[in-house]
Amino acid sequence: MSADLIASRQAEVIDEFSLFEDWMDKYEHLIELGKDVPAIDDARKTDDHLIKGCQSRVWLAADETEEGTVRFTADSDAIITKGLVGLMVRVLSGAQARAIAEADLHFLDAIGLHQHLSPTRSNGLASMVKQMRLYAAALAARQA
Amino acid sequence: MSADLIASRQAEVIDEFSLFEDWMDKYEHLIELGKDVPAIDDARKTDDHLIKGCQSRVWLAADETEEGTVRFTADSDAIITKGLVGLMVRVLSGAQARAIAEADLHFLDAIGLHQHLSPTRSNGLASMVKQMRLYAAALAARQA
Amino acid sequence: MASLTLPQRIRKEFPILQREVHGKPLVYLDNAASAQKPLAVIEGQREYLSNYHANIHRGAHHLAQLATEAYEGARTKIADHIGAASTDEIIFTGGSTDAINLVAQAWGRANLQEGDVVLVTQMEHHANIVPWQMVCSEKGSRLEAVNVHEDGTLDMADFAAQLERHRPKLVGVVHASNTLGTINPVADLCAQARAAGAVTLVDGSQALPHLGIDVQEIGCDFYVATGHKAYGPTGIGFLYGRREMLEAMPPWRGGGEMIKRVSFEGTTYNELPHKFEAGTPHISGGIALGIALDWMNGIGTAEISAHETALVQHAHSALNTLSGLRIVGTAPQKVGVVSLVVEGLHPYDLGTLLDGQGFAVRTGHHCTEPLMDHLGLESGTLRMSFAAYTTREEIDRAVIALDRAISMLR
Amino acid sequence: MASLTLPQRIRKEFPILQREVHGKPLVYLDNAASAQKPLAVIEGQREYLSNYHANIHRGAHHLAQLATEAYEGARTKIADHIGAASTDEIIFTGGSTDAINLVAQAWGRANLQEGDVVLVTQMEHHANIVPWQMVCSEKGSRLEAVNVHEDGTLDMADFAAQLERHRPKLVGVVHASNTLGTINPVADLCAQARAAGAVTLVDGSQALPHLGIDVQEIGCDFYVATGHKAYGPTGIGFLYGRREMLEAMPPWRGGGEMIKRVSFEGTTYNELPHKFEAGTPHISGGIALGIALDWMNGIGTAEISAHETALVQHAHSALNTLSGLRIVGTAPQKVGVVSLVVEGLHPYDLGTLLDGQGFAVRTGHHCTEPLMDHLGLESGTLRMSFAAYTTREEIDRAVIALDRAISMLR
Ligand SMILES: Cc1ncc(COP(=O)(O)O)c(C=O)c1O
Ligand SMILES: Cc1ncc(COP(=O)(O)O)c(C=O)c1O
Repeated sequence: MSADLIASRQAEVIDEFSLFEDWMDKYEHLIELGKDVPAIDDARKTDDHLIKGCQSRVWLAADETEEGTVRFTADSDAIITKGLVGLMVRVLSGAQARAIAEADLHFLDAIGLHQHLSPTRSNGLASMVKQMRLYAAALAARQA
Repeated sequence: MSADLIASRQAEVIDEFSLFEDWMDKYEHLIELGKDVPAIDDARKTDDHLIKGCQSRVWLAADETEEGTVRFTADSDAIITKGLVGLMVRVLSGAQARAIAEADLHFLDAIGLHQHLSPTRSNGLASMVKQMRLYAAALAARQA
Repeated sequence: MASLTLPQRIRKEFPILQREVHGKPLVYLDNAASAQKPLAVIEGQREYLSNYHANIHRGAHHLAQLATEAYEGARTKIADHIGAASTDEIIFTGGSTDAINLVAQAWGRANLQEGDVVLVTQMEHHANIVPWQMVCSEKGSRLEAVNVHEDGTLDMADFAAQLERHRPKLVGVVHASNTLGTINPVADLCAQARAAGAVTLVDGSQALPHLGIDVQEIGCDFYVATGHKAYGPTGIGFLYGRREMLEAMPPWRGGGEMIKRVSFEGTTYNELPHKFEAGTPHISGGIALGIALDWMNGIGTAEISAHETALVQHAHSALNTLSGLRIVGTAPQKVGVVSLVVEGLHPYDLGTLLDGQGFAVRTGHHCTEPLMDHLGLESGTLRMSFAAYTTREEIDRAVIALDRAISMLR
Repeated sequence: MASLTLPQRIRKEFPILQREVHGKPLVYLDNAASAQKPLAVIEGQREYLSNYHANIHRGAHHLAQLATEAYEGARTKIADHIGAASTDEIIFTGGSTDAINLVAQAWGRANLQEGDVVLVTQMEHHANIVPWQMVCSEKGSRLEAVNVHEDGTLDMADFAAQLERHRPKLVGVVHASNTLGTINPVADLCAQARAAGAVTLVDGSQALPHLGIDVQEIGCDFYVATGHKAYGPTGIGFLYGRREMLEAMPPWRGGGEMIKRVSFEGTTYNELPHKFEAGTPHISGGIALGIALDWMNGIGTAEISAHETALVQHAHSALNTLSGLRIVGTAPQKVGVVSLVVEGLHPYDLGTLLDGQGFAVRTGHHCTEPLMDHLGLESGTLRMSFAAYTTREEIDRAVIALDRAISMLR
């Protein structure tokens, strides 16, 4: 089950972040995570894939794999934003479209990054999550 | 000297009002004073003689007497406003135009009616005083 | 606690009610002009300024985050309080006047044309008249007004007739009259107006502090209100607009916040609600308005309404014992507003002599001059207006004080 | 006392400066976005709400009198502070943005015609661009912008050339840039503009907190500023307008207060300044803005300016020790604003990592997108901005924190 997959990955991330007491250490880790983001094709870095509402720019693409799951690729011109994308991709990529669309993403809260979900936060994590769900929902609709 | 006349009348009013400790007694007296206001001719109760900026309406006229002094007549549709007019007329009427134009009217302060001088006070005492001075200044200019 | 009256429970929360005026205890009966503030509002504003003030929305730092969350949280409270479908439909404004001007300018200038009619009522506040006069005169449109009966109720037959006759583009009506107290049947009025093809605006300035409000039940396109009459701070109010209306309107004020992208070649505007909110907003005011609504909801608008209805009834009977006194506005449904005149006496004199006894009331036309003209009340009225903290005893004392004033003037 | 520095003397008056952020002491370097408030302002506003709140101007009762006197007293303080000829020339607004919109709408719509030009500079805040774009697009007028040099100074030759070429109807220029810090030679600019027949507007949003201002020396027709950047509350600001300009302008917002007489047959407008102030104003904000000016004048704008100039110099040299860092805006005359970029790094990342260390700075375009485009700074800058309470030590610590952020990101 994809929902279980998302849940276990969230648990993993929460575990991992629990090691960092200090805010700065947490961000150091986030920066590391940004380095592993599966890169979006340069050709796709167009306005179509640009997420609105960010101070930094984020490009995001979603593709259906042969197994019918969703694969995200992304990039950002800001490193921390990329870390946040990386975190989202790590939790969601490879899950079923429907599971992504409906996922209960409590881990951001648990690891103290909840603040980034505020719609007014300039990195636009909220817009990012919304866009990921929208892509997934669109795929799920096509699959149904 | 007219200036002395105004000064001595102010002293008289201050004396008189010093009898009243209570706000309401003071206003009772003010209401009485309103009854003695030399009445403006009904024919002159036109917009020309209406003072602007009052919640209640005040009509005021100024005439030169044979002795070259100024005589005020007035009316108002509100009794307290009329009392305030009465007080002003009592202090200023019969003085020389120039003296009125330049009078230092400290008595309003002394008897605790200063608040009525605020330009925002709806009875427009400030407008009234201004109008009396304007009339007087105009007469003084003609006399000069 | 249950046996305590509402004022007994809450008066201690209002520091100003402890003060004296001219050596007498203050009795504040000028609530329709502006209500006093509970400690929650005063302290909430202070807490904001002392602890988490920052400019909002674009800041990535922690204080900006806290301030933004609180301000946007207040928007959510407003949306919930009046039953809006979405927070996007709530635009913060400087007050009701600012909100109506926004509609008159943004919607009106885009939609009104020569010969069009805007229909309001004779009991509107100047805030719901002058903005329409201004845009009508620019556009060659006409402003018409529905008749008000002697008792202060709206002439429903005239309303229907004028709808039919003028086919107005917009109907603007006050939810509750600040001069007469009359509560208008706004849901009914909006339904009729909508059926006649009109856009509807309800001025809820006096309703917000007194009544429960549900804009979807009312069925209006626009609803405006102001914070300072509803136990909130000055300088803040809101416009509710149905999403489709707001989406279709051009922005009114330009500047920061309301844009998506600015360049000298061309500028694109932000999404709702920000499209209508240019510049740094009144952050502390927005937050404190949210607190004021929380405070009201802590009591419950039903209890506040019931309390004020009882006060109005009590005031009516107590005042009717004074000879020569006439109550202006005796509609069956009223908010806590009692206007009156005394035969042969100027309201200003009465107001002044009440002030001398510690009573704050308002006299004059209450920014409803056309209504005063219509009712033949050239000098206006004396108005006592109540709030959740007003007591029957205060009203009784006001009646005695009024009696004394009348004797002094007669 | 004289041996204490300015911040040492005043920091204890700012409760927020005692707080922590993410477990670290707050270092607030986002003053150009909004300044923090001294106790005098916070308590002044509380005192008003606790003790003498009432709606102003029309009320005859004692509280209304007190509130009116305080509010009008604040108007006098503003007039005195900026050297206006009369209090009638001071219009309270919701802020700078609101004030510029007032001019753009009331003056602009009455005076701009097809083919007319409004001339601003490339360093204007969106608040001094978008309102002009809106009215220009309505009237078929054009908005042109004066070039800004790489160092952040205004291109005076281009200014003269564009004046000559366009003969603009209005010239709008920022007194001090919120992004670059540049203090523009506004008296000179206004003199040239006036000689070319243009009306002049100066955006003093960043000047009010930092500089002494004399509108008659500047010789402008309009001057705007906002309270929250000058130690005052949110939701309040002002427009100064030369009397003849304001007299000739139609009102903008309609409603209560701004009228002399309202009837459905026709309405006449009130005198200055009320003609431009519709509705219940932000009373507590106006009063507290007056207190903020008193507070500033208690120190003296000269001392504040000198302090901030020294801070800017200190910050420039301290920051220049970091490799790959470039300061954006190195005009000889600056207010307490330092914008910077670090090669290869996104300002947003730097800002976030500063926030994590307790430093509040701002990143992005600072509502000056056209300037950022012009300077080729697509991702904006990181901006540190100072106030009277900012210390050299805070700047030193910010530089260390920035250094750490840079290492983490490289
Ligand atoms: C130079 C400048 N002009 C205008 C404004 C707008 O001020 P407000 O947002 O308070 O209306 C600002 C601040 O945001 C500014 O820095
Ligand atoms: C019915 C009504 N409408 C509009 C207003 C205007 O509200 P504000 O002055 O807060 O804009 C008021 C209050 O003055 C009012 O009572």
